[in-house]
Amino acid sequence: MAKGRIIIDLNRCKGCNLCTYYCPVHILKLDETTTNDRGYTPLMVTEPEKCIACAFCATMCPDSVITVERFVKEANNE
Amino acid sequence: MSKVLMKGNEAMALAAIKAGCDAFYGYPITPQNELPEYLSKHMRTHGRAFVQSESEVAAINMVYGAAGAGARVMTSSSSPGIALKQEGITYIAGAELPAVIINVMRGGPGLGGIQPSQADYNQITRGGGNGDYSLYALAPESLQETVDLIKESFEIADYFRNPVMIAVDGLIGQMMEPVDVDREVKKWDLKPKTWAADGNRKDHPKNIINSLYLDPQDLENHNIKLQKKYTEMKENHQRYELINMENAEIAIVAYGSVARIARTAIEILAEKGIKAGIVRPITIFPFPEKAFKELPSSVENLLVAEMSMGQMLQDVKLANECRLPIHFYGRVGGIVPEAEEIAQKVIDIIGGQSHE
Amino acid sequence: MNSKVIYEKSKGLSDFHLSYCPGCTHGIIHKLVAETLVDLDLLERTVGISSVGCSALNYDFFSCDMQQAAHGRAPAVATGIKRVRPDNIVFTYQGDGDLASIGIAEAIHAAHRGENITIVFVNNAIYGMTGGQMAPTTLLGQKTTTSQDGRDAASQGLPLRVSEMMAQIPGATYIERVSVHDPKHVNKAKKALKKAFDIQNKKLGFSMIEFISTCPVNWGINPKDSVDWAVDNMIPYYPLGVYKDKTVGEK
Amino acid sequence: MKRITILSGYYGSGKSEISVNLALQKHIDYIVDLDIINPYFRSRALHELFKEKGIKLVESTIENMPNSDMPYISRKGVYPFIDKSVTAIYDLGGTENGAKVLIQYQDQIKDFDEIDFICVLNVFRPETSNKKDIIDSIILLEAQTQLKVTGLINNSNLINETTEEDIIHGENIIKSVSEELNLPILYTVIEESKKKLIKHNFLGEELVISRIVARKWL
Repeated sequence: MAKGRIIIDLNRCKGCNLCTYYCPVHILKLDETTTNDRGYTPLMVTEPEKCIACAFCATMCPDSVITVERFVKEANNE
Repeated sequence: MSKVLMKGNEAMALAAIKAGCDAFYGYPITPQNELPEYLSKHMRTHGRAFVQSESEVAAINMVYGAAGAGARVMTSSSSPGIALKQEGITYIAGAELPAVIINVMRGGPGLGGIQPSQADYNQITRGGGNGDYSLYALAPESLQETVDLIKESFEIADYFRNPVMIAVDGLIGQMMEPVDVDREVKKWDLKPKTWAADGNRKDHPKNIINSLYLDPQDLENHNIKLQKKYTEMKENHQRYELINMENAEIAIVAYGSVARIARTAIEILAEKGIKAGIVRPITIFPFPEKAFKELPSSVENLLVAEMSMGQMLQDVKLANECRLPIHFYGRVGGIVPEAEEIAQKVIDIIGGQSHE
Repeated sequence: MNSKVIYEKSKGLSDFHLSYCPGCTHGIIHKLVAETLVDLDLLERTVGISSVGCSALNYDFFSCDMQQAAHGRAPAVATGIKRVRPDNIVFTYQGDGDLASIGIAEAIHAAHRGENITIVFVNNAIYGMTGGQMAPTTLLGQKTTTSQDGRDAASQGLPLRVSEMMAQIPGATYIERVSVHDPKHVNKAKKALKKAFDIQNKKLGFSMIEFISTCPVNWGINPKDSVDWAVDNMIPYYPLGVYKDKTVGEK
Repeated sequence: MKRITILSGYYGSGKSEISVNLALQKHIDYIVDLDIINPYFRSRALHELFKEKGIKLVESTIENMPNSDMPYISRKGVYPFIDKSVTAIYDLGGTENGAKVLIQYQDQIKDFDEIDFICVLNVFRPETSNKKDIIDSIILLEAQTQLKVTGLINNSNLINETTEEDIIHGENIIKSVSEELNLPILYTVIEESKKKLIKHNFLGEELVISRIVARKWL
């Protein structure tokens, strides 16, 4: 069960691979099937359900491409 | 306030304080040291900034920063120090920042000497640093005029968003003269500095101070815009004085201290029955070409007198447009021409013995 | 299920795409500076100084007021601003060519005067922008376009340890060397920046944070291997740590 | 006039011009120019005149390098303190900073009875325009040189624009200093070209000077 998810600003990604290097659950890779507006092969998530929302990928991203969300239990309904 | 007796360098310093100069950054060099010395004491008591920097290069870059933050800022130096400041001066001009730079000239080239000179004329009027830019350059002849022009120069710098240089030689820095430091000077129509990168984002969108234009077309456009400013200076802001020109048979072209000496020379000549006038450039950039169009038809010769090997001579030739014969008398190395020498030169010219 | 954003692009950065090569850690350092200024609520009264080098264009990247300085002169420009706007936060962002070579005098004397500014110093052991020439910080044996046989101590000197040198200056308040080679160190680096800007905000004087950074393109290795190269080669010669902290007594 | 006269004062107060005029008028043997502050307008520039008049010149500069811009203090400047048969005028640089060079001769300055240490004052210099500032400057001067000031000179002037009233204005201020510190006004200086306009009887000896150091067009 995923603890969170990442949102990738695909057109800012330069495909540098730093995020994939630091992802502790190895669920990131470059999408070799496509290129973004600026010609880079952008990042993709292979197994989103494994995401632990550690934000290592976003922390190491030089181009601030990644937004990380952590899932939280729903608060008591009013 | 009534007049006080001041030394040129301290009068210039006081003028800056009176003009609301917020900051002074400089590095010691003879013969302008009394200026920073005076400010080191008095800027603090006025709550203004004073830094003796590690070098002229650092000083002018401090000027850039403070000017970019919207402050009124000044630096001073002497010829070799001004050469070092050229790096920052071209950045200031390129980023369109106002600043006042005082150059108390001494002899060169190289380390030269400490005695007075006007051999920075090219360095001042031809930009000096890299790129197509110009300073508005004022060359006063007396302490009163120096004080008045320094006070106004902060206004001029703000108006054009361009560095203004006060070009005096060591004599003006070192001489004593009575001055009224509170005399009113022209106020220019100034707009608020909404462009300043002053760290006040609450009041304005992000501001950037920059002289980098990587796109050639942008850089060309920027240069065209700068040139318009220099054209405006040339068309509307030339300053000069014509002295004793009525029926004069010769006009001595001289600025700063040499104009002062020429005033004595024309008295000597008058005693000998020779009528000589003076064209005194007050701005050396823009060069007062208009003055030469106003010369009476009685003038048959021009004599350029300066403390250089003839740097201003080139501008006089251009302004003269091949109308009158031009002669030259220059002393260098820190030697100040005597009034008698200039008078003798005039006598030689009129007797037909001179050639340039 | 609800979700909460735990990491996003800092508001201290503009929408410009950073001009750095893929994987260059300049970008990480940029966002740390931006995040820190936002976290401390200083951004609106900050003026940053861009220098010359790869970071020359970063006047577009930060969302605070910016001034672009001549090569090496950023600390002088910062001094000029800070002395007339003492309540602003003023930082310079300089590479190793800019700070350790052409601007070493300006850096030393800003520290010497105890200017209340912060220098962000990025050490990647090479000149990036001009095409991979030798920097004062280039490691012994490291090949660059101007040390093609590898840096040689006899003719090119030993690499300059800037933090150690700056820590010797009596006027400096806080000097720390950090690295951004993994998430743990990135967080540590951010703490150092926070401390530096906090010192400035409290008017306690000069601070400099040296960042061990990478230059994948000029080093000729990929971004992943570059961070490893920095860890294996740079950090042993440029040890991380606090070199001076006057706020807890001098070391 | 005592055997040795040392002139100090704020820079631009007229020390050099007074030194040279005094030396010529009083047939002084030595003029010792210890001005390390000013790069221009120093009495040493007149070495040819002194030679002609038989006045020995000691310069605070490296010998034969008057424009070296280096604050070199010639040891020859102690001769007049040692040789009791000669008279001398010492021309110091401006303010207490210019006067501090005297410390270099301290070991030979012993016989205070034969030394006049005079403060030259021009109240039109903004830094010495009132009683308080003048007294403060004298205190600083004495602290820096470790010598007692023995007299004052009223050289209040606005160069070419000087009027008799200006000199009287100066005298009034300097007189208040004189009374407070119990120091005599030894001379009142009047420029030659103004002499015929002066009716007032000034305190101290009237010293009529001509402009020798500064050129006419200045």
